[in-house]
Amino acid sequence: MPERSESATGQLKQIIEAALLAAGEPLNPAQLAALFSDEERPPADQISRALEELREDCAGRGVELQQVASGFRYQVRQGLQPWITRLWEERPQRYSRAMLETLALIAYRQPITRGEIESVRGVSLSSNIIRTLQEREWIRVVGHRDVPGKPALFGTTRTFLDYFNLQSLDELPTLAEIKDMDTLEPELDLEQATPAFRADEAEAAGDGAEDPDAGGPESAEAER
Amino acid sequence: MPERSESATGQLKQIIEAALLAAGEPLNPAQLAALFSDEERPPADQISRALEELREDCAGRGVELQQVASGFRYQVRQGLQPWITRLWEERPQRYSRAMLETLALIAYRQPITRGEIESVRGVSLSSNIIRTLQEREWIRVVGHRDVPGKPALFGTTRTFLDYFNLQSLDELPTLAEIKDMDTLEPELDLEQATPAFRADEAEAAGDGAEDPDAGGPESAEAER
Amino acid sequence: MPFAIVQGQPYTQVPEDLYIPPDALEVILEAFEGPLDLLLYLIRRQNLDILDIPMVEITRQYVQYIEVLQEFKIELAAEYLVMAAILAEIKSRMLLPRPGREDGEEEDPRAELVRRLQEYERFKQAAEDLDGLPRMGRDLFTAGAHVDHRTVVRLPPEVRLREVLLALQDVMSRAELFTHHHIELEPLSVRERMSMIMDRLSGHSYLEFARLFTSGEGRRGVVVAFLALMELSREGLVDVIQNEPLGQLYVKSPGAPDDTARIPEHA
Repeated sequence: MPERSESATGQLKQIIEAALLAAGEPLNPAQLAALFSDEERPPADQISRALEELREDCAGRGVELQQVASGFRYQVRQGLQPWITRLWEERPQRYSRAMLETLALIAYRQPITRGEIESVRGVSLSSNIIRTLQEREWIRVVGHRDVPGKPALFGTTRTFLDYFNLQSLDELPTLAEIKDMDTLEPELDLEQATPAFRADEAEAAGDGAEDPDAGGPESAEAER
Repeated sequence: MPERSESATGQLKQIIEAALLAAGEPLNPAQLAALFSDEERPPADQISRALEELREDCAGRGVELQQVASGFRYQVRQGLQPWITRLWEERPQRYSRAMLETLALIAYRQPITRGEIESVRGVSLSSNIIRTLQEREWIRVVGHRDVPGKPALFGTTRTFLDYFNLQSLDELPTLAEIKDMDTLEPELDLEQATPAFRADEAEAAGDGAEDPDAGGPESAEAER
Repeated sequence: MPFAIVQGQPYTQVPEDLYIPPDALEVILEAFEGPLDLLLYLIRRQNLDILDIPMVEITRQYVQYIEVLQEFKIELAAEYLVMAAILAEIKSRMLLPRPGREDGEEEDPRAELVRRLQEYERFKQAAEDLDGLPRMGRDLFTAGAHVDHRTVVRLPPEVRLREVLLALQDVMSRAELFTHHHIELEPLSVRERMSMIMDRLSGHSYLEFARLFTSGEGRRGVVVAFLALMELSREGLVDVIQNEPLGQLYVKSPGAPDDTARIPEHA
């Protein structure tokens, strides 16, 4: 590669790295391109390449370049949480099961009304939960169902995906399958019936094991 | 240096780098030491050495490790300011009616004096408007009328044509066409009133909350 | 001393199969996200198959649980009582001989309940999976760097041509300028050229008439330039001067000193 082009790429990388660290929120390639004046704006593939190189440059460092729904961001390398959480006195927030189940229903079943959430969960839904989720900008009203009362239909936001480190809803854990009563072998054991499901859980639990605050569900299970 | 000590330093550097980038404020060596439990806490000179190495690692990168009064912080490299400040560019809502009318009169009636603009509009013209249009390089003084006071004559510029994507003023509609333009207006209103359009817009607005570039033209539209 | 009387039976201890410490009843109730959750718990705890629920046993346990809670005057959501009724109904249908359908298929009375339980269970699992995902503030921390002299750059607003034209339409109709026919007839390029000529003239006291025309522009350009000069002259913005018959024509600003007479020959 000729010297000059390399140094141009070098500056491009510097600008992108600085912008991502200065912005305080994920930036997408279009936002990165907008940092340059019309004359000096690099083509999209150069920006992608710079991002890829920056990602590789993070090897062995304390941060990593992560792509989430609304763009790219630098974040602390996973695994360093035990030290980094000591920066703050506050313990990370835990979410109630009601909130998580509601969020899960909205994420997997969107667009969905409050009534539909209640019917799956079998209990009425407190307005607090919907309000809290809206205030966090994790969910939003995406329309109204055309039935009497015109109930609001909820969907998740990009902020929700960003918060959970996801690029798209496709990356959510797979929803367990519904088994048909008729097709079930009578002797089929419960644990065998849901092997994929169990494996997922084991993985999730593995991540959580390092974190004293993770594993809400497990400990809740133990309490009972 | 023995292998183990090197990798220990590697992790120490990772933790310190992550902490400095996550903290959002400068951290001093004592605060960095407090990230470690008593058993694993590195001696002060190891922390200093890690900081020094991290400072050197910044060569050629978009950020630098800087020592300030209250500790160490990563900051955006000075020379990158021109690009980084574009992250916080703001667009004010829109120009006033007076501004647009003045611009239109200068475009269609150039060369024209301020007095002539005032006499057509029936109100006096603030100097601000002329200055803003001049600063934007859309209008310029092309001469002076030979009457007492020698008032400046204004005309439009090439920048004006470029901004509106015009080769020449001839591409602007004639006054007769403009007179008939109100027949186009209902269409415009119709478009805004269409529910489907609204829903899309609402979605866009939802996304737009995260995107500083979105919503500029739409909000201008909505004000009308 | 019994702590509860259920169906006339004194209870000195909580039924063993519930595993509930007596002082924690209310807390435990809160641990359940509703009757489906409680049912799932009863089924799972006994390692029963969700697809083949022993209705008699499950209904007995569920009702027992509800009764204990009620004996303690613990406020129960109506959903719990509705579920008890549903269970009782399914149980009775299971006990009765089912009328065979024409195709020989029999709908299991438990089918709907099983479907609801499974549906709830998958989202209960999804909620746990969601909770297990790395998330901001717990597992993830964004990295940020300090920016010196962080300033907000104010950009001029975007303007669309349509806005300008609508503004013109407004001001024109206010001024009733549409009634002036000469405005409509005047091509805009003439106004544009008028500005250009004025601009060229500024800084000069005069220009040769011919130099304001560029042959490269073609016939149309010449016409535009000529019309622009005529309009400028009519509006008194320029003077067109000829020092001698058939001599050179000059264009000058009206205010400029009339020094054309001194240098026409070698211009």
